[in-house]
Amino acid sequence: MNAPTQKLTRKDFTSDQDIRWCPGCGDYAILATLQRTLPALGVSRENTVFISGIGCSSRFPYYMDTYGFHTIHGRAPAVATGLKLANPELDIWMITGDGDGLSIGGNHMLHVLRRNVDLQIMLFNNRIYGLTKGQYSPTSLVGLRTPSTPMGSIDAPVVPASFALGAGGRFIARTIDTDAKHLGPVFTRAHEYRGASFIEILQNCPVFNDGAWSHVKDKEIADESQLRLEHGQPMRFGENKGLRLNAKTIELEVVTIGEDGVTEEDILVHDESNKSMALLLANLEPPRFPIALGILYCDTDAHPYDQAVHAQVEHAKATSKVDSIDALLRSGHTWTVE
Amino acid sequence: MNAPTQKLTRKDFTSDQDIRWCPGCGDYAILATLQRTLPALGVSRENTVFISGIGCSSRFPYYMDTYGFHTIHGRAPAVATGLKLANPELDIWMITGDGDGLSIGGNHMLHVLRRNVDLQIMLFNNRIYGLTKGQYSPTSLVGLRTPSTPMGSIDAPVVPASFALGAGGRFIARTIDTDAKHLGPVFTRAHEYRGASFIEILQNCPVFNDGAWSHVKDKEIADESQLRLEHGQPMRFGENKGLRLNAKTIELEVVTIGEDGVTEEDILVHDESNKSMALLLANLEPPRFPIALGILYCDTDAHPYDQAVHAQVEHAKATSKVDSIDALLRSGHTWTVE
Amino acid sequence: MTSASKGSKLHRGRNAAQTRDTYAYEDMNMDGGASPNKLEREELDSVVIRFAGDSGDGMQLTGAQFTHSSAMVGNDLSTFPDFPAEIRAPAGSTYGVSGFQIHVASHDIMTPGDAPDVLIAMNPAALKTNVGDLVDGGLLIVNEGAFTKGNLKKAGYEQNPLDDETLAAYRLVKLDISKHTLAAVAAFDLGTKEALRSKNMWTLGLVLWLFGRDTKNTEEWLGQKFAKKEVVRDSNIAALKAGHAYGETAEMPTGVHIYKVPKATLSPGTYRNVTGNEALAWGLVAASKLSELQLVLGSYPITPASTVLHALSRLKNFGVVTFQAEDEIAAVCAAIGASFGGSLGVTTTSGPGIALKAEAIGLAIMTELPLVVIDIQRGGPSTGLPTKTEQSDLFQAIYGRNGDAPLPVISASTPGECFFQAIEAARLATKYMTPVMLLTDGYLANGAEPWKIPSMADLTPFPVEFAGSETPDFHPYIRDDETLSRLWPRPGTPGLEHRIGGIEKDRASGNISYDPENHHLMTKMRAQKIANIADDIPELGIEEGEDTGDLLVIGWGSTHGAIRQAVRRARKEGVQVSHAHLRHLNPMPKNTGELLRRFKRVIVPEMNNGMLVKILRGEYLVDAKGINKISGQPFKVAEIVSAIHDHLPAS
Amino acid sequence: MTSASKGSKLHRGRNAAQTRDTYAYEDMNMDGGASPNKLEREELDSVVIRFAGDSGDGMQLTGAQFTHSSAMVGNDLSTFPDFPAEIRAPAGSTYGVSGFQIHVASHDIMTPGDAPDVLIAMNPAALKTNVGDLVDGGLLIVNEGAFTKGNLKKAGYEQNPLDDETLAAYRLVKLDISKHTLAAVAAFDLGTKEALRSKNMWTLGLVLWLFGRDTKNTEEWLGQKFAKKEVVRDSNIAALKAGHAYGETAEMPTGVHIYKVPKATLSPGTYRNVTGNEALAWGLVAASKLSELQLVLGSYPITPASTVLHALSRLKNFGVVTFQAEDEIAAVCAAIGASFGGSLGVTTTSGPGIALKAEAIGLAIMTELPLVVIDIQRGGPSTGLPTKTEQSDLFQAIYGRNGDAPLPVISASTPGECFFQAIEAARLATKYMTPVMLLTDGYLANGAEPWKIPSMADLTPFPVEFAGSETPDFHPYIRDDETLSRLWPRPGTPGLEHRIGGIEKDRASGNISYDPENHHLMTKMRAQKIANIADDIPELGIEEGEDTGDLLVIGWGSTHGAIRQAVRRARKEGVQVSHAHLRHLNPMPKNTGELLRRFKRVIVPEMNNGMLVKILRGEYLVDAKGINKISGQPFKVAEIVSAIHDHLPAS
Ligand SMILES: Cc1ncc(C[n+]2csc(CCOP(=O)(O)OP(=O)(O)O)c2C)c(N)n1
Ligand SMILES: Cc1ncc(C[n+]2csc(CCOP(=O)(O)OP(=O)(O)O)c2C)c(N)n1
Ligand code: SF4
Ligand code: SF4
Ligand SMILES: [Mg+2]
Ligand SMILES: [Mg+2]
Repeated sequence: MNAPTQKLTRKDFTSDQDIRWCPGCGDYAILATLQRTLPALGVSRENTVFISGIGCSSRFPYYMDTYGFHTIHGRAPAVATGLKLANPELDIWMITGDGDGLSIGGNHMLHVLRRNVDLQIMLFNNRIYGLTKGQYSPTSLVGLRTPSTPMGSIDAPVVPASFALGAGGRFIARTIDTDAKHLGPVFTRAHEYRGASFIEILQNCPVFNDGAWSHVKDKEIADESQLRLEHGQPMRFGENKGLRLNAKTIELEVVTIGEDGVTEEDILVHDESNKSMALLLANLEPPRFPIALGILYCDTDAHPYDQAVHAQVEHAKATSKVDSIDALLRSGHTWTVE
Repeated sequence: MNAPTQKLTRKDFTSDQDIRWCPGCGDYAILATLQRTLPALGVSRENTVFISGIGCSSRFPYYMDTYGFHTIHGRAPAVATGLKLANPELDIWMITGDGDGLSIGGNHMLHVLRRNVDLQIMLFNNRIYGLTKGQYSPTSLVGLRTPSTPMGSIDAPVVPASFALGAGGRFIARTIDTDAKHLGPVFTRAHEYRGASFIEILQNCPVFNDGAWSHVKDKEIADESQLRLEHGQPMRFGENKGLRLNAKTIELEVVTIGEDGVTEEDILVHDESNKSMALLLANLEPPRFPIALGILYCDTDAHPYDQAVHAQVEHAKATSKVDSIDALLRSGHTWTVE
Repeated sequence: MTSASKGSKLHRGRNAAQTRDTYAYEDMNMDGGASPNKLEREELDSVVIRFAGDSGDGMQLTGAQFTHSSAMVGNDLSTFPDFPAEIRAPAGSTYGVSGFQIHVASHDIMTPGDAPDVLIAMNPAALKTNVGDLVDGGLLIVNEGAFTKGNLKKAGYEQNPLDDETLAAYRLVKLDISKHTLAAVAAFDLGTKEALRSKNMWTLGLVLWLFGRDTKNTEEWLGQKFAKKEVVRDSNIAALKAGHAYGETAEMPTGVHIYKVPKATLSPGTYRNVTGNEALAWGLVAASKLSELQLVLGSYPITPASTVLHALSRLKNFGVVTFQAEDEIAAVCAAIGASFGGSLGVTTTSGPGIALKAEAIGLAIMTELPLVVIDIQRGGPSTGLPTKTEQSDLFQAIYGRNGDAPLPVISASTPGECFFQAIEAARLATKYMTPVMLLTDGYLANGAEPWKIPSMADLTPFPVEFAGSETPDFHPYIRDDETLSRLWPRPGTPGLEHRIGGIEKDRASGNISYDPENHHLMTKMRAQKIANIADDIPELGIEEGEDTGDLLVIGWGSTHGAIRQAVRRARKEGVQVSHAHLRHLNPMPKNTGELLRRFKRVIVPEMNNGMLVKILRGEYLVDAKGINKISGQPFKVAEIVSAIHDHLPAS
Repeated sequence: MTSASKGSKLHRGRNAAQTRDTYAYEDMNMDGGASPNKLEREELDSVVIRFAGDSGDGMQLTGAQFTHSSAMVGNDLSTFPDFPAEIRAPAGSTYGVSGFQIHVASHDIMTPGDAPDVLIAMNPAALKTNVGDLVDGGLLIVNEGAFTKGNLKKAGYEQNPLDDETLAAYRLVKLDISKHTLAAVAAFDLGTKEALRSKNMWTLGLVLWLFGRDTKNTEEWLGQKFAKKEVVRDSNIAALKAGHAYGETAEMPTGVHIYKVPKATLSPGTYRNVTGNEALAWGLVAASKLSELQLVLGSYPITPASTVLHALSRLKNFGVVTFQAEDEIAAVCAAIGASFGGSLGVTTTSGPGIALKAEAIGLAIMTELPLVVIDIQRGGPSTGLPTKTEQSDLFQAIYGRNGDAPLPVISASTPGECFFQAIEAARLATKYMTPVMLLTDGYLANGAEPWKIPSMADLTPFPVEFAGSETPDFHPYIRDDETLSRLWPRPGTPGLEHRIGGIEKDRASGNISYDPENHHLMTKMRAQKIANIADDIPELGIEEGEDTGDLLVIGWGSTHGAIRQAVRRARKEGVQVSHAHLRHLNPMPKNTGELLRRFKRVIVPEMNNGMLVKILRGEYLVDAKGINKISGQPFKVAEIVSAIHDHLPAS
């Protein structure tokens, strides 16, 4: 990526379009944080591209003064993959929702993750279909009453991070729409990562699913219900709680330091590169557990797909004996009529 | 399901169609074992339905003298879901391949698993596209040269069992085409399970990917490279090897009983109902590890989707005050013109 | 065409062909805006009212309630809700304006009216985007309280239009509705934001007064709706009554009079208002009853089809199974699976969803399974104009699949007809073992009309007979000689075990067949089966006019009302023009070609760039001409009248 | 039509219209099977040979090698490989029979021939499924060694047809090819199964002898192919030579003579054999060069399109990026993403894949991005007949999307033309910023023809100019006045940051717009842009005959050869008939209507149930009639000749 010629500001990344989200929508906060984060990443506007599907969240590209493509429902990963293969120099952010990315687009999400295409994938999880006025989504909880589930949903929800890990994702993070201090650094880490970085953002839809995350976000309980992961640090939360591995059940358990002889030593230390740990962390949910926030998993050994694709192209160019199309057409058996 | 009136035999489940697989194809063995297993399950032909997508494996329904539907590429889970919702009495087996079920059909697979529709899902994994003559599939190993990857595949493969667990699958098994003694009981267990039972079958395609599983199946090394899971039994394999949990790394490690002070006690005992264990087992692969075969995971707490759907219908029928369509049309505001 | 759609504003006086569709026009048009100061009730044949406000202002609700009250007093009516694409656009923005137009009349009408006679504008943005449509001399009620600097700017007004000559052509009534509302609900101790929520009810109260109606119905409805939220109920009722009282007591400015639209003479019966999507859902349930089949809906939400899914989800008590699938492909495949299982498989969507379902619909064609596919069309291509109406999926419906893949295509012309066409789709699907495509559109989906409620006893049942265990020499492609329809053998039936699939099958055994001649014959057979349906549907009749003449206007779908009104109007002017309307689009009624040829000229108004017209030309070699409007808006009557004049043969 | 396809067997003598397409017929037809005992070389204008055997018998290889050797001696030729749908059907089954037909001639030919003059049947199943096509008196060589009881039963023979009168109409040569092969390779110490693999080479040797050719070329080829497997190479060469020697030395039965087909007079140049899919891949690479764009292919394997993906995967040295996506939707979306990024996005598939891509193609239409979509048609609907050819995706190509969504549709008529039409597709896509659909079919894809290799220097470059940073008043929908094409601003260009998407956009700013009038105008604009292409393509010419007359046969795609031969033949008989062939199907050449109207009658042969014919009728109001064959097999020349006779105006 070319370095921008002069220092950019938030304004440089703000397009002239009126924002069309509902007042109070969590999407505003995410937009603002990203617009503030990009200048610090030293990226240029012209090499930055936002690719989205369809949904409220997928309106995001219109508000960024960069290149952008608001595609069709569920297909952003495929469009983004093609774009990255066409020009690996581009810095691509993919925007999707829980419906766009996990319902109609679930398959593309699976494959973009396993291929490890170098993109930042931001999944705005409001546990609802916003744009189509409030039907339940694949992350909605069982029992949710919506226009299409008047007697309550009966579909067990997908856990985005677990799905992403199962799909072979190599950078998995989770963060919160309105928590700019957490969101910004997660964006920065995702951007640094060369490969598909998957970020689930817990987002509030005040119109159709207000408070879907209040059991995690509400000030009074945030401390007890959020586990803020830091690589190399013990997994502590709340006043003096922490997570410990129960080696018998291979499950994590909540313990209190100072009680039952538990000491700081017993608390599991977070290791981003440990997939087993990530698998266990991904599934934790209140009320039994805090929800794990931050970088759940980051595998730096993997290679981005787009690089490998172009390496083959370069290798073929360097080694092929057929050096022109005329030669290609004449390779193999030919004969001449005079 | 109605009990069949008289004892059926393998022949009763064999249709009059010529089998159109290549000689030596692993699909024959799977077919034979299933045809032999069904009579023992006490099912009737008329209530048994095979639903498949497209691929060599998906020809399966034609050879069963039951009801069958050879649908379109990747869509068997959706067709099967609709069928099960229409008639929960039917006993449905879904047949798919690694391409059909994990490439084009990956999204439907995700959702049929998370919804836990009561089906037996058999994924014939030959790590190749057989029917279209040998292109690499989502389970092909990196480096595989095929007509579409002449310089070798660069896509990291999906591990079907890991994907299925990430998708929220509740019955996950793995078995081998030609190992009738293992295959049969796995079919039986899958059939018993009320919910979506996912069975990965390691299948050989002698024409386009011969020996894809020989590092697992070959007689000489089978003992060392296969971990045959049994609920409640220590995970032993080979002459005196076993798996132990390393509580520090939360990873499994291969140990030898009698060496370094390792005893039988140290060996992890398989617990089908433990999801954490299943997550760790799913990823094991030779040469570092044996591959885990048998029932990796079975969650008996979950309810099948089709039952829940019909429970709502029944509840609505029982409680609704609008008891006729005439009444429905006249509910709400009406007025009369004379 | 769209430029003409603004015509009503440009023309004054009595040139009916170029003005809106009410007879009230002359009475109301006050030269230069001056008007007699009469407050007495004015009797009118019809009036068009439009409510316009911010998305948050509750205009849809207000409109719906006014509709209801009009129905109760016996008017004929037709409505046109027009939503913004955004869920909640920022307050005050022009693209966040939500409108609801209603046409009330004492005679039978078919459209929501070309241009409003009365416009209620709740804020500057609503004024800006709607006032252009108001007829000259029309009554314009604005909420002065919302004309703040900020709102004016958001609407793009440099200065306040209430203060200058901008609105001189209309009878302007400025009221600070916000302030009046706050006063009306002061007793309830609500926050300002909360209190202002009742603005729409205050406005509704005023408009009800304007039409000489009381507030009883609306009070009842509010009582039911907010039964458990007393404060909300009571404050809304208070606002409603205050608005009504204001009309009665306040000194109304010059030019405001009470409208009275007498009862229409409708045919006797019990009526209700119904939107197309409601009627559709009910029609499907009725079809399930008439066919004695369980209804299984596979659907994925999409505007403007989602409300059918919602409605059916609430009808589980009729044994309806609804399945919100992961995407459109899964939705149609689940419906196909259900049909294979012996249920009535149905799938509902809009254009982009149909595109995704194309491959699976081909599977249903090949396996000859019944399936009802409903396309509630919206503006295209691609995401297009999701909340706007269009008829541009006709080609896709008839032709949009790989291979020779014919299926019956039918359409609904009015909201109420959606009920009957849902039944017709199911009848054809089960009788001919085929997927059937039913086309409606966003305009029918959301528009309401008074609907004479049918009785189930008057509808013809078509109970399905499944193949029985005893079927001799059974195989799944045994056909009925007459319908060419294959058997429907239901899994679970002993002795009928069989396999089907998307590969060509032998006509004799039903097994896979790659035989060339067989494929030729099976392709012909599938085509013939669909073509034969022409013998099973009514001939094409004339809706209005003679069955021969100078000009035939032939349409399909939701343009019905506009075409019919236009033809009526032109005939009143002495033009020899007739109207025919296709409800079966593939195959078409047997007499279609013959009927077309009985007219010197044929025009085909469509809300697309010319689809039916191409098909008619190719099928019947008639030089039909297209009248095309692709603006996401229904035709105005005046537009079609003007097209009629343009296409009359030179005499 | 298909019943006529067996005609050549039923009719004897000289009724050319009803027999196959060779002039050798009379020489070979021996009354009642008796034939002069002459072994001297017979000079023939053309001969049709068909190799048929088990899938495992290597018939495709044999056919390809015979093709090659025919090309080397200077014959014109045309081939038709016909695979079974199964990968490896069980040995001996009728559905596992694989065939390869080749037509060699001393004049220019365009089809692989209606019916074989020579049939080689390697087992009973091959005999059973193919002998019906052999002309009466044709030469029939069978591998007697494979006529075991088991094989006879699998083929459905009650008794051995070699032993009774079943084959009396043909000149039957029974040889135990299996035994001869085993003997020939005895020296190599192979297992029986291994040894028998060379059966096809023995047979090829014999056939080469029959045509008076030596084995040199084939030996060379075997040498290369099995360079690293010496035993395989040598045993095959031994079998090949043994077969040749057998012909030379063995006492050949009555009726077998050596065929000599003299050189054709082809226009000077360097030639090669090329299949349609090869030519397509090369054409795409050439287009990438001519446009100066990187080629990015997004594809998902599907018969018969996969080999284009394979071919392009091997051409990475030309900077080609190939992406085997997870499904067809991802494939087209990746191509669209690549086009957005400034590459030439291409996607290849067959009918079911096009159905899945419909929604995304609409996105490319709306965002006006270049995209080449290639549909290699196969038998439909649904999974249909995957390995057979058909032209039944024409409707889908032109109409199969939601909304008003026009795009250019072009087609290729011969394998070699696939090269040029791939370039034409790319030219139109980039010049008009639009997806372009290119239709070929299974017959073109796999069939080979000698192809005069073009030079890149003779092709016109069309380098793409991206919008530059300096574009004044930039927005993405700025259009070229003439082409109406929008700019192509490439991400990475400073100053051109912009957003596009599938929602309707303002014609002036490119921003989202829900404005009704704008949508109308943009829909018209998109339609006009495509319609204008008619000015940029050649007028429709006449392939054969005059440009006016009694009857015009107009076709498109791979029926070209059969139609042209048929028209030639009918003209020789004195019929006033001409042939025109559409390569641009949407829009059509400007003069199409005018040309059609210059003929009294118009017929349209198509391998579908009538598609182009409907479009021509609707577009030009000409009473064209369809000649339809939907059997998964190409037209025979005789079928079209017979249709010509049927449709001549009464004189
Ligand atoms: C093919 C297709 N199907 C359906 C839709 C309708 N649709 C648009 S957005 C959406 C779901 C949005 O949910 P989500 O992705 O969670 O985004 P949110 O609006 O909640 O941000 C749906 C069903 C569509 N636009 N296209
Ligand atoms: C829509 C569509 N796309 C592509 C194909 C072509 N196709 C048929 S089977 C197949 C893949 C088969 O692979 P897999 O599922 O692994 O089955 P296998 O043949 O290996 O048993 C493909 C790509 C198709 N039939 N339909
Ligand atoms: S509907 Fe919900 S998610 Fe969509 S913009 Fe409004 S608040 Fe945000
Ligand atoms: S191609 Fe492979 S998977 Fe398919 S039938 Fe043959 S051996 Fe089996
Ligand atoms: Mg959402
Ligand atoms: Mg496979």
